[in-house]
This record gives sequence, structure tokens and C-alpha cells, in this order.
Amino acid sequence: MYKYATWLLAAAAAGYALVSSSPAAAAEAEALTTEQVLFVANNAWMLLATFLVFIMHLGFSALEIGLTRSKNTVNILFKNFLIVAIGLLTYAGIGFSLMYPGEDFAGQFFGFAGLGLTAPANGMTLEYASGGYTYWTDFLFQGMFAATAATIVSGAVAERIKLSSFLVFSTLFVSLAYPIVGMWKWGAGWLDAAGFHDFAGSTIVHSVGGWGALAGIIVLGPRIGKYVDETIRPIPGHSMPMATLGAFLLWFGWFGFNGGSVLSASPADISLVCVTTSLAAAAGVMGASVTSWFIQKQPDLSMALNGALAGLVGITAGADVVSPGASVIIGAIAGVVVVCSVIGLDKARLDDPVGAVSVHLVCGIWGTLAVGIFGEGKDFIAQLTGVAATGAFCFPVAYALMRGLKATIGLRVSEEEERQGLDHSEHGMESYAGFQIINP
Amino acid sequence: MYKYATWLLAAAAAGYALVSSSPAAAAEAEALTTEQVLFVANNAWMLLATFLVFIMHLGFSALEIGLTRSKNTVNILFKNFLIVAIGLLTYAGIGFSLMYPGEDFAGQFFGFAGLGLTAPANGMTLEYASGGYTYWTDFLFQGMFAATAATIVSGAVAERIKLSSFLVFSTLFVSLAYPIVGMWKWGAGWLDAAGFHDFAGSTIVHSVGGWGALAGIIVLGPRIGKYVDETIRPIPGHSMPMATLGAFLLWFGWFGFNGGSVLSASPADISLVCVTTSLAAAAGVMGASVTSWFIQKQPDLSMALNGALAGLVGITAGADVVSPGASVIIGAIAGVVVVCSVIGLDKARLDDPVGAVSVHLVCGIWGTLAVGIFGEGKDFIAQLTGVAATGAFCFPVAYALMRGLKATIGLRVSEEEERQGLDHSEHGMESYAGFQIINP
Amino acid sequence: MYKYATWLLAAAAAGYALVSSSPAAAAEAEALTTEQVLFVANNAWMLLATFLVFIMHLGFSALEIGLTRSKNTVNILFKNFLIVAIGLLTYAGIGFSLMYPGEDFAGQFFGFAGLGLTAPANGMTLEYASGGYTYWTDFLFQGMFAATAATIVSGAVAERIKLSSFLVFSTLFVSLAYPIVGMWKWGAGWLDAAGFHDFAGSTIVHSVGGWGALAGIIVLGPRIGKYVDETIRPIPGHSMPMATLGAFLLWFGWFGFNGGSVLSASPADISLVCVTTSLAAAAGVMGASVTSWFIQKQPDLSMALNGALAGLVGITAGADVVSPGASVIIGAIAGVVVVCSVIGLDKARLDDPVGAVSVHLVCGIWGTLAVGIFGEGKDFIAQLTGVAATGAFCFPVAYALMRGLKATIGLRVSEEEERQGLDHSEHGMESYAGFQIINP
Amino acid sequence: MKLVIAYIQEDRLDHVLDVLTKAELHRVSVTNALGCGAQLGYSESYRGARKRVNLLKKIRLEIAINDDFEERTIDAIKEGCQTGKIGDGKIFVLELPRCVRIRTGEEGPEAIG
Amino acid sequence: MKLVIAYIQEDRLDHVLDVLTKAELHRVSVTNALGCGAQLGYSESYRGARKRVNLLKKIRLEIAINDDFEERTIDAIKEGCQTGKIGDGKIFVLELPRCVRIRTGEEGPEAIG
Amino acid sequence: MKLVIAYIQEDRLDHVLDVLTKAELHRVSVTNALGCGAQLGYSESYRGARKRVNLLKKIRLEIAINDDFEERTIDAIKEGCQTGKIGDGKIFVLELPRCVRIRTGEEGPEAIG
Ligand SMILES: Nc1ncnc2c1ncn2[C@@H]1O[C@H](COP(=O)(O)OP(=O)(O)O)[C@@H](O)[C@H]1O
Ligand SMILES: Nc1ncnc2c1ncn2[C@@H]1O[C@H](COP(=O)(O)OP(=O)(O)O)[C@@H](O)[C@H]1O
Ligand SMILES: Nc1ncnc2c1ncn2[C@@H]1O[C@H](COP(=O)(O)OP(=O)(O)O)[C@@H](O)[C@H]1O
Repeated sequence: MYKYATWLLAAAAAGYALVSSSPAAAAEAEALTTEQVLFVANNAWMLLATFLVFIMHLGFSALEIGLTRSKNTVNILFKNFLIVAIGLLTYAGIGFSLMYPGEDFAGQFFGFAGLGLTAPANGMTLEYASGGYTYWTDFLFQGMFAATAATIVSGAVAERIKLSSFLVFSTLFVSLAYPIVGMWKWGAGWLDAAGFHDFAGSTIVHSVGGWGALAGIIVLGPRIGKYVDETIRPIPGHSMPMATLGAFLLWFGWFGFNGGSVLSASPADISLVCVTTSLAAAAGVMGASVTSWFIQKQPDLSMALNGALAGLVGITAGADVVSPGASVIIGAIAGVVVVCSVIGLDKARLDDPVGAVSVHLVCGIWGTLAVGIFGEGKDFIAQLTGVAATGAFCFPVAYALMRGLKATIGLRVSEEEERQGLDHSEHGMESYAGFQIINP
Repeated sequence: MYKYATWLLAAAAAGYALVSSSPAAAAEAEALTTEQVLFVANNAWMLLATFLVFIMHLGFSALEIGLTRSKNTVNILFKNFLIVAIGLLTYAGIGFSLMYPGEDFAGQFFGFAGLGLTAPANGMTLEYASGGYTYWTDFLFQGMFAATAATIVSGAVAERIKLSSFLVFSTLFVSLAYPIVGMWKWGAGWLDAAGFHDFAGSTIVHSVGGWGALAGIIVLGPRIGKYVDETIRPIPGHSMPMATLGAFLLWFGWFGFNGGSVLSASPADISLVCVTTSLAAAAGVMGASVTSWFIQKQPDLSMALNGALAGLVGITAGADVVSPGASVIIGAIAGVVVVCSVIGLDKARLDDPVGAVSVHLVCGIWGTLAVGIFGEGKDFIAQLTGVAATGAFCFPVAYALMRGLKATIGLRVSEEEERQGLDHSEHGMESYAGFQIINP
Repeated sequence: MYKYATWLLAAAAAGYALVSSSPAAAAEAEALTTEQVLFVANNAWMLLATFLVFIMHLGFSALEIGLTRSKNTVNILFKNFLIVAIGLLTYAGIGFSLMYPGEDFAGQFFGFAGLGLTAPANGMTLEYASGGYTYWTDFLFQGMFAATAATIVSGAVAERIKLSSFLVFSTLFVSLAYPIVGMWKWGAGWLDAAGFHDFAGSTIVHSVGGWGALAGIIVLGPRIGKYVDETIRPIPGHSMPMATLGAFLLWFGWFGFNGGSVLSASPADISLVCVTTSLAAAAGVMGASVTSWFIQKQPDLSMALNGALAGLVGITAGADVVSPGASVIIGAIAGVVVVCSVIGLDKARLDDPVGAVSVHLVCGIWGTLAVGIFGEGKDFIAQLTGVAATGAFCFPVAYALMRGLKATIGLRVSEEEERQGLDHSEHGMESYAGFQIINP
Repeated sequence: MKLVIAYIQEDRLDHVLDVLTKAELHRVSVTNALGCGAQLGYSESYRGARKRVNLLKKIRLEIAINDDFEERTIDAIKEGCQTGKIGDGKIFVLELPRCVRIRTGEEGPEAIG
Repeated sequence: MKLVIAYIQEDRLDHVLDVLTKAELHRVSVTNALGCGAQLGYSESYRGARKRVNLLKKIRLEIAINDDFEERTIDAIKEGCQTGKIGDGKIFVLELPRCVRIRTGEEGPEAIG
Repeated sequence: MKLVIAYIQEDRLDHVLDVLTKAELHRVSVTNALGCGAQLGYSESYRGARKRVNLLKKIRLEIAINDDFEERTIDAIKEGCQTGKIGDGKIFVLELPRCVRIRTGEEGPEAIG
């Protein structure tokens, strides 16, 4: 915040990598071009989007604790907080390099540009990404995405997974599986070549996380007391305010998730994307509310929240290529689908405390296919291929990882630990010290 | 997030409506002008403002649940969450078209440009709004505003209104009453012609909501147990942390509410507006805290929170035309006024659990009139006209709607439902499952 | 939101001080230069940063209440909410003028440009800050920083300090001590001349607050029941969800704290700063988690949260001049240091409920010194000088203020008030009305 | 002396305290409770699955009294809580052989009030 | 009549209610409690300092019954809560001379059920 | 056997548990409670309206003991809670005819400890 710098204007515009800010170097900057200024605006927009994606992690944390019991709250918060850290660090270490290997290193299915972050020579200039952003912005925006995929799993396996096993799983999943699949599409791999369209990641991010979640709940089994004899015994979440706060923040963050995926601040594109995103979320809320009101006789807040997320996941693949009208349809269907999916999974005795599989996997698939229906000139078969390929890769990998952990360090806490709650057994800490809570 | 697009820069700058992004069309874009780049920056600012207004809905939700009882929390959250969805969808359907009919359709008092959203031919270009934003941005920013007016009502009628009736009321109020009044000023109607100044909506948004809130609490009557015999029995809110979080987020969102109302990123304007907004909020906090400390002998946190909002509502009409010094005066007076109004309404047995009428209506009026006092060249009579006309239209409309609902589907839950709490009777759900709470 | 203004584009670009927006004046604006557009983008970025710093105050509030008992929650919220108001108003009154006296008024150690805010003639133009931002933006960004220093103290002295005394202390500290030290570096004073580097304020903001916190806890003494006989009796915080929400929001806000301290939207600079900031935070989380897992045998969520903040404070001094790799090292060490410091202070019977001294003072010092180690061409001795000078000024001043208050109006609540909780004794209000809580 | 325990509906608490006060019964202890009895529970729906809730929110009163206050206390509780609807609650009266006021060490009937 | 008080483990609550219902004991009141007993507490670590927690979370049941239900009730609680591990809990049985149903004013054995 | 019930001030809890432990009374159950008694309530102000709060936060102890521990227990509670200020609380002692340890099924004096 040194205020008397006279070189600021020139330096900023010239867009040099002022890591060791050298006024001298910048001073020679010639006349400022419009492209350079556009670069400044684009890059600032991309960082704003990055910040918004970051805050989604608070959204996920709040939603997850809200929909689970207070005796596992510290554990869930710890997992979600650490995942952001692990996600960023591993993405810096290898993920970014796996996902965007660049032309020199890319295969169709796999590429790796080396360990760590090294800004290319043109990394801070217009050339790097057609003036959309710098190399650092690129990394950070992508890094925030990476952690999201792992966080999705967290909600589904909550209240019974061992902390250490979860951390190992997440680290591997987010640093290997996620970037490899990501590369197929966004790293200019084979899916991209096949004409697959996934704007901001209904498949590449959400389904990837969703497949991990599905594998997790299959291998782990349901929470004790969820399915007794022939009946489903719902286990109510302990804080609807936190769950709602989480859903609001996720919607808020999604403006960055989708808005930033335009990769520039192009007015027509980012504004269309924000509109389709909002309308799909709104329609998702209505679709889920009406469906749950109809099925459950009373409107279920947790379903309305899931509806918003369903609409958001659903629109993520096609936010840039569908009309606002189509986005309403996509969102509304996602809202209906998510409620049916939550109820259906429960019937199938797959215990997903927060509805992660329904929201991220089922609606991720729906959204991806919807591009083939509503997106002008988009190929349904290509969309189907993307969906199938992702599932065919991610589910087995996640399943194998989970089984491997189960066979070695163990995947699930003991029955007694689960009954006491993971806050006690894993952390020796209370989430709401002093509050009198009956947690059967 | 396809990273190898070479057309990004050009496309963004050219500002074409790339709904089905056509590289070919964009490729012909000529040299990038400074106006085009300014358009990019302005539009990004407007979207940032839109996101901030969105998060105000979380702020409202948190404030409202914080200041009410835990047995009505799910209900309030559900209402607030749905309102955002309903607000956006109805605004897309008819509201936007009613509020900004455009020159071709506008009368002085009413205009309607047709159902649904249709981007005009120049909607994505500099021409649409002098390079301030695109048509989509315009809709989304305005749509976020619309839902606000309905949400204001929600807090005042909380803990006793029937969910279905509230949703019907809100839908009609936000899709008809709000845009019609809005059109008088912002849609270039008669109030605008009369020289009325209401920068971001002390009257057009906040008072409109406030009149609805006043009508609501008059028709509904107070909560059971609030006024017993001759005494006022305060009903304490169940979570001061949530209330405070709400107030902080509202302040945060107000930077977008007011900052975005500049309708461009003009440095002098947006920075002045943010400064007057902040100083008025700060002065509102001090005004309310000192007043409540004086009257109540101890400083009341809920009053300090209301004070911030009072300052914010107060400055909203004139944030662009008053000096920072004047904004401190406006805010401080708003802070004093809100405390007196809360206490006065209680004396008049008008039960407003969160102080919505005091904050939005009373301070909305104060702020609008203050423009006539502190705004250079502003006409006090015009301000008074705007205040009176809004009241003369909105209060009867809201009152009639409320009475109509009362006479038909019923407005208020039964006494037993109210005693049990609306979470139980309307949703069959607990807000804090497991927590032991005594809620007399 | 008057939408038919044709002068918007021109006015925004020309960057005139349109306090009483005069279309006439703006109309004569000549051709829009790239510098003017860059000014628009830079200024918007700076305001975004300002908003993010603002929301840090919610982060601090949530973190502090989360780590303390529910019987003092209203009090902490009230303090934090008021501090923002007091901070902004006093900074407008004298702080800004003390901290940035400008060339005409500056000494090496002290300067004062007069009471109140007066925009200089060029305050809304490119000239004011090389096109980085306007005078109003400048004030608001700096004002948000100012309140931070006082808020840091709040957490350390929580649960026992008298409300009135705290408010007096904060007002004096934030309006005098903070800007005077700030001026030494950022106001072009002697520390700046000495080659001291403190990018966004590891020392100038965080250590200043930290010294105040240290003085506070020394003069106040520990909370009743914390140190009994030979043992340390931890007093668990009442809401880990709130604490976590606070830490997430602080991290979120820090993007503005550091990102805005670039004082322009220069792509290379802001993106590097955001990357170093994030990586240091992530490394801080890992450092603290591993350390606490090792020492405490189980991973302590509150330590992980402190670790993130430790990393953030640590990187604040050098975010612009260290490589991402170095930022990981700085953050990781900060994470280790903060855990050791928390435990060490407890051993020394210095009772700091939220770890403010460890996070802000200890890691602030570490971060400042780290610039001398990792920052290319930075002088370790200059860094040491800055650290020492700040301590030598702030600690005695804070200590004297605290002692003075103790001797006059009293600094600490009575034992009975402390046992009952400050919510009761200072505010007569409950934080969670109806909840059954055992608070021994 | 007697120890009177009563389970009542949550929303009668304020009223019963008023009635007790009028009957010059100024000492009462109150605890939250959950109860099942003749009153049927209800079923909630959470995320599409139905949940029977049999434990309803109740308030538990505990009042120590001298023998001659027994009827008065029971009448006051009845007056304050009787609505005639299932779920009004129960009163249990136990013998209380000993009572001590901690502050003074007083025992017996003097210590009750 | 008797008043049965039992302290049990939190996670046995659902089960014991099922068993009681099967034994045709439909009326129970439940309160949260903290207890120390033979079961050792544990030590938590908060911000690096260790904290002994001796008060463990328990559930308190209170059941008023007619005399002939005494054994049945105690057996049901035992069945529902016995795991053989320290901390299973205790049952205390008191004499209950009087019982009143608030709704009807009924007294004695009829008022219990 | 006896069942001792005590209402005490919230902030005496830690201390009284220490004293009980020293008196070799290791088994106690604790519940949150609200109480009104000789101690005057206070009045709060919420949003400008005054509110009388008569129900103050208290802690309820329940201790089952063998007869020969009665005095010791009462003395320990007195020692731990007596400050001489109004609001210190009350001790109620009931006859406890029967006590069962769920884990072992033991009954009577052996089951108490
Ligand atoms: N036998 C009993 N033992 C313990 N608690 C009882 C008993 N009978 C009633 N209660 C308590 O009283 C409450 C009200 O009793 P209930 O039978 O529902 O209504 P009513 O007394 O009107 O028939 C129950 O929820 C329970 O808490
Ligand atoms: N003498 C007693 N007085 C009061 N409560 C008791 C007594 N003994 C046991 N309890 C309650 O029962 C719970 C379980 O008792 P504990 O001694 O730990 O296990 P067990 O009964 O298996 O030996 C305790 O936590 C306490 O709440
Ligand atoms: N007769 C009683 N019945 C039930 N609870 C009582 C009775 N007397 C006192 N208490 C409980 O003990 C607490 C302290 O009693 P109080 O009369 O205020 O103080 P003191 O015992 O010092 O005179 C009360 O808040 C209440 O919870």
C-alpha cells in the first residue's frame, strides 16, 4: 500500500511480471493499448470469479453440517477446511500440470508438464490466454475448482468415514483422478476433440465428485440406525439455518464458477451465463419445492435447498449455449429430478446424508445431456460419450481407492465411535460446548 | 473453461451477443476501441453489484431468523429462499417488462413491453445502455432488486402468517405493485418527470416493501403473547449471531445495491456512493446505539444492527448527490429515528418482529426527504410527492391483497399452529434437531 | 438507477467528480483515452477489495464468538459491530489525515493534514493516484483497514473487559496509534525511507493490533477459571461452526486485503499476490494441523483455523515480493509457529481466548522478517527495525492506555458480572434465547 | 413436606407461573423435557422419508412445598394448565422428608419458602 | 404407585423406548442429563491444553407406574440398556403417593396411564 | 438409601464437583434448570420494551446415596455452594427404597456406588 508510486499505471498496463517490481523495467513501457486495458479488466473479473469459487467451500461446509448431526460437526468442518488447503497445494504440485499439460506435453488421454508451478515466459502477458488472465490467475481459478470435486465426496460419506482415510482418498482423488478427466476436455484431450461440450463442469467437476461420492457410500454402507428392519429412519440435520446459509453461499459462489468459466469478462457472455445460472437455480428451487410439497405433503426446506443446487449443477454444462428460457426448463427438471433421486437412493438403501449424489452426479448427468437437447448445434451423442467416459473412469477408480483403504487402514470408524460421534472420537472436541443436545 | 480459444479477446471486446458463440462472426471484429473496453469494465462492475445484491437475501434471512423464535426458523428460511426464486422468475416473466417498458410502450403511469425476456437487437452492445451493461446484466441486476421488496415484508409478518398466503401475496406484490411504482421513476414515468430523485430506491424499493409490511402487520395483528393486558412482552430473537451476520451481509450487499445503481463503474460516482453508503451506515450504528443506550440504559445489539440498516436505507435515495458529511448526518438521524420508531410502533401495538417497517418504511421516507434537504438542487416538494404517491398506491394495494387473502384462503395460522410454531405446522421439520430449547 | 442517461459513458470515462452530476460539464469530455479506461478498471478493483476487507469484520466477529462462551456472545458482537462504525468515522475525522498527510504536511514521524475529508482538486482524476483509484476509494479502502487493527484487540480481551473501556481504548488506538505508525511506512515516513518493506501490513496492521492485544491481556489478567492452581483449564468455545465460518470469511476477505494493497488491478501483481496469499494460507492450515495432530494427538479444528490466519498474516508483508514456493514455506512455518505460540502463551498464563496475539503479533513479526529472508533484495535489518519500532511505540502506548483506563473508569467487569456473562451484565440480553446451555 | 413434579405443555409455562404467583407460590424449578403419553405423536417428513415423533416437547416443574400447600399447588397447576385437550400433563406428588437452604443451613418447613 | 427414574446411555434411548412400548409402557418423560459415575471420563484437548471431562452425556427417564408394573418396567429398562459395559446406568425407584391427571382431574392409579 | 436433589448456582458446579469428589462422592447426575425463588429476577430490555426475567439459570444435581452418606453429602454441597448470597439454592432429600445397577442387575446399597 505504498501510495506514491508513479510507475503503477504504466506497470499495470504493460502487464509485466513484476514479481520483484522493478520500476525501471516498467518505465520504458510504451503507449497503453486497448488490448492491454482489456487484459486488466478480464483478469480482475477472473480473480473475482476465483474468490467466489473459494467461498463455495464455506457454502459446502455449512450445507453439510446443517444436514448432519451436531456430534459430527467438528469433523465435517475439519475435513472441508483441510480439503481447500490440500486441494490448492496438490494442484500447485501436480494437478495443474496434469490437467493443462499444454501442447508440448499433451496426449489425448494423459499429459504432464512437470512438478510445481512455473510461470511461462509469457505468463503475465496478453499472449498467455488471449488477454483473458495471467498464468497465476489461471492456476488459482483452476485450483479452487479442483478442491470442489473432493468436497462433494465429503458430504456423502459424512458421519462415518475415518478422518485419515478420507484425507488420503481426497488427496489422491483430487490430485490425480480429477485433473486427468479434466484434461480430456479442458486440457484439449480426446473428449474435446469429440465435440463434447461441458462449459463449467457439470460432468468434469460435479459428476467426477458425484461418482466418488457414489463409490464412497456403496463401500461404506449406511449410517447406523438409518435403515432399520424394513423402514427408513430419517436422521434430521441439526441446523437448518446453516444449511440455508450454505445453499445461498453456493449460489453466490456459482456466479464465479460459471461466470469465470467464460475465461474473460466478455459482456455478452458473462451476463448471459449469470442469467442462465440464476434462472436455472430459481427454477430448481421451484421444481424441488413443488415436487416435495406434492410428495411429502409439506414443503421440505432441505429439498428446496437441494433444488437450487440441482438447478445450478444442471445449468453448469450449458450455461453459455442455452437460452434463458431453456435454462428455466433445465433447472426445473433438475429440481424435480433431485427430489426423486434423493427419495430413490434412500429406497435403494444408499445413505447420502446431504444428497450429494443426487445433486452432483444425477443432475450433473442431466445437465450435460441437456446441452445435447437445448444447445444449438450440440451433439447429444458426444454428450453421452462424455458422461459415460467420466463414469467409466471415475467410479472404478474411486471404488478401488475406497476398497483399498478399507482393506488397509480401514475406511469406517468403529460402531462405538460412530455412536459417540466423530467429534469426540476423532477430535476430542465439541461443536457446541455447553449446549444441551439430545442426539440419539 | 476451454482454454485455447483464440477468439476470446476479440469477441469480448466487440461485445457481440455470442449466445451461440460464433468465432467466425467475431473474427471480423475491427480494432478494439476504448469505449468497448470501458463497456467490459462497466458490465463487470454491474455484475459484481448484482452478486452483492443477491447475497443481501442471505442477509435478510439471517437477520429475520435471528430476531425471531427458533420454532419458526424453517418457515422463515423457506419463505426467504423461495422469494428469491419467485422474484427472479416473475421478474423475467413480466416484472422487467412492466418496470422498464421502454419508450415504445411507456405511459406515464403504466407500460408493458410484453411477456418474457427478449434481448433487443442492440442488447449486447454499447448502444443498449450507453456502454454501461448488457441487456442480460440489466435484467439480472433489476431482478435481484425486485425480490428485495417482497423479502422486506417477510420479516414483519413472520411467526404468524400462513405460508401459502404469504407466497401468493409476495408473488403478486413483487410482480405487479413493485414494477409499476418502479416504472414511475426508473422507467421514465411521471415521478421522474416531476423531478423526484431516488437514487437506488429508498422509496422505490424500501418504502414499497415497507408499506407492504405495514399493511401486513395491521391486517394480521400481533403475535400471541406480545401484548398482554396493558403490557408489552418482548419476544426475544433466538440467535444474535445470526442477526449480526445478517446485518453485516446486508451492509456488504448494499455496496452493490447502491454502487451498482450508478449503472456504470464511473470512478468518481461509484467511489462517492460507496463512501456515503458506508458513512451513513456507520453513523446509523452510532445513532441507534447511543439512543438505545440512553433509552434502554444498556446498549441493545439488535438496535445497533437496525441502526446500520436504517443508515443504509436512509442514504439510498441520495447516495450519489450528498456529500460524505451530509451522509453522516442522514445516517445518524436515521439511527435515532429507527430506535424511536421501533419503540413507537410497539406502543401502538403494531407487532413487527424484526423492525422492518421502522427500517424500510420510516427510514426510507426520511432518506427520500433528506435528498430534498441535503441534495444540491433537489426539490423537497418533488421528494414529498414521490413519498406520498408511493404510499397512496402501495399501502392500499397491499392492504387490499392482505384483506382479500384473509377473506379467502385465510391469512393467519391457527392459534394452535402459532403456539407450536410454523416449523412444525407448515413444514413438519425442526430447525435445530436435538437441541433442547424452551420456547414458551 | 435512472436508465436513460446518455452521458454515462462519457462521464465515467472522463472521471470527473460528479458529486452533483452535471451532464453539461461531462458532455464536453474529449476522446476517451486508454489511461482513463484503465482508471475505471483499477478503481473498480480497488472497491471490490474494499468490500472484501469490510466482510473480514464479519469474519473476525464470527471467529471470536465461536471461540468464546455463549454468555459473552452479544457483547463480542456488539463490540465488533461498533468498531467498524467507530473505525470508519474516526478515520474520516482524523485517521486518514494522520496516516497520509501528504507531502505538504508530512514529517518523518508525524503529520496531519487537517480534520475531516476534503477531496483534493484532482481527487477524482487520473492524477490523484496514478490512475489507480479516486480519493474516495482511497479513503474507504484505508478506513476498512483501520478498523481491523482495533478488532484484533477485541478477541484477545474478550469475556472480561468492560464495554465502555474497550470502546474508549479502541477509539483512541484506532484513531491515533494506528495511523501514526501507518504513516511511518505508508505515509512515506522514516520507516519507508529506511527500506522497510511491509506490503499489506503484517506489521503496520497486524502487529499493531497484536501489540494492543498483548498489552490488553497483560493488564487485564486471565479469565476467571482459566488457570487454577498449577493447571490450565481450557475454556472451550461455544460454536465451532461460527469459528470456521469466520476463518473462511477472513481468508475470503484477505484477497481484498492483499489484492487491494497492490493499489491497482495490474494483472501480474494482483494475480501473484492472490496466489501467494492462498498458498500461504493453505500451507498454514497444513502446518498447524500437523503440529497440533502431533502435539495434541488429535487434530484440533481451532488450530487449523488459526493456521490459516497465521499463514495469511505471515504472507501479508511479502505477498508481492516472494515466489509462490516461498509463500508455501512462509505459511507452513507460520502454521507451526502459531500452534507453539498458543500453547506457549498459555504456559506463560497469558490468556488469549482466540489466539489473537499468536496470530497477529507473532506471525506478523515472522512474516515481516520473512521478507528479509525470501524477498529478493530486501534488507533483513530494515525489516527488524520496522518490527522493533512498531513494538517500541505500540506496546507502551497500548499498555499506558489500558493502565490509564484501569485507574480511572476501570478496565474489567466485576467478578460477578464475569461469572454471569457480559451479555447479561452489559446488555441484559441473551445470545440464544430459549436454548438450554450449561455454562460453568 | 412434599415435592410436586408436574409435566405440562410448553406454552402453558408463562401462564402457570402467573397463577402460582397469585397463589403465593413463589418458588419453582423448571426443566425442559420430552414426553410420550396418551397424546399421540405426529409424523414428520424429512427428505422424503417419514419419521414418527413420539417424544413431544414438555416442561417439567418441580416445586417443594409444606404439607398445607399441597392442594393449593395442585389447584394452581390445574388452573394454569388445564385445557381439556390430551397432553395437558400430569402431576406427581412425593413425600419430602428433608429440605435444606444452602445459604443459611436452615432446615425443614422454614427452608422451603 | 412408583416413580422410576433411570439414567441411561444416550444411544440406547430409541431402543429402550421400543422395549417399553412392547411391554405396554406408553408413558415416559425424557430429559437430557450429564453424569459421572463408575464410567471414567475422558480427556479432551482444546487449543493445546488438556481438559478432563467427567460429566458424560446421559439421558434421564422418569416413569410413573402402578405398583404391579414395577418389575416389568425395570426389566424393560434393563433389556433396553444393558450392554454390560461400564456406564450402562442406574435405576432409582421412589414411592409415589399421589398422581393427578391435569386434563381430567383424575387421581391415583387411573391417572398414571 | 436417599436421593438428594439440589438446585445450585451455575458457576458453583465445578467447585461442588471437586468438593464431592474429595468427600468420596463420585456419582452425580447434573441437569440444566431454571428457577425462581427468593432471589429476585432482573429485568431485561429487548428492543425498547422491558421484560421481567424471573426464571434464572440453575443447575440441578441428583445424587443417590446410602443412608450413612447423607450428612456428608449435604455438607459437601453446602461447602461447595454456600456464598451467603440469596440464590445459593436448596437441597431436597427423598427416601430411596430401591436402586438397580443396569449393567449388573445388582440392587440396593451395592448398586448405589
Ligand atoms: N406415567 C407417566 N410417567 C411419566 N411421565 C408421564 C406419565 N404420564 C404422562 N407423563 C408426562 O405427561 C405428558 C402428558 O401426558 P399425556 O398422557 O400425553 O396427556 P394427558 O395427561 O392429558 O393424558 C407426557 O408427555 C409425559 O411427559
Ligand atoms: N449414585 C448415583 N447418583 C446419581 N446418579 C448416578 C449414580 N450412580 C450412577 N448415576 C448415573 O448413572 C450414570 C451411569 O453410571 P456409571 O456408574 O457410570 O455406570 P454403571 O452404572 O454401569 O456402573 C452416571 O453417569 C450417572 O449419571
Ligand atoms: N420450594 C422450592 N421448590 C422448587 N425449587 C426451589 C424451591 N426453593 C428454591 N428452589 C430452587 O432453588 C433456587 C434458589 O433458591 P432461592 O430461593 O432463590 O435462594 P435461597 O435458597 O438462597 O433462598 C431457585 O432458583 C429454585 O430453582
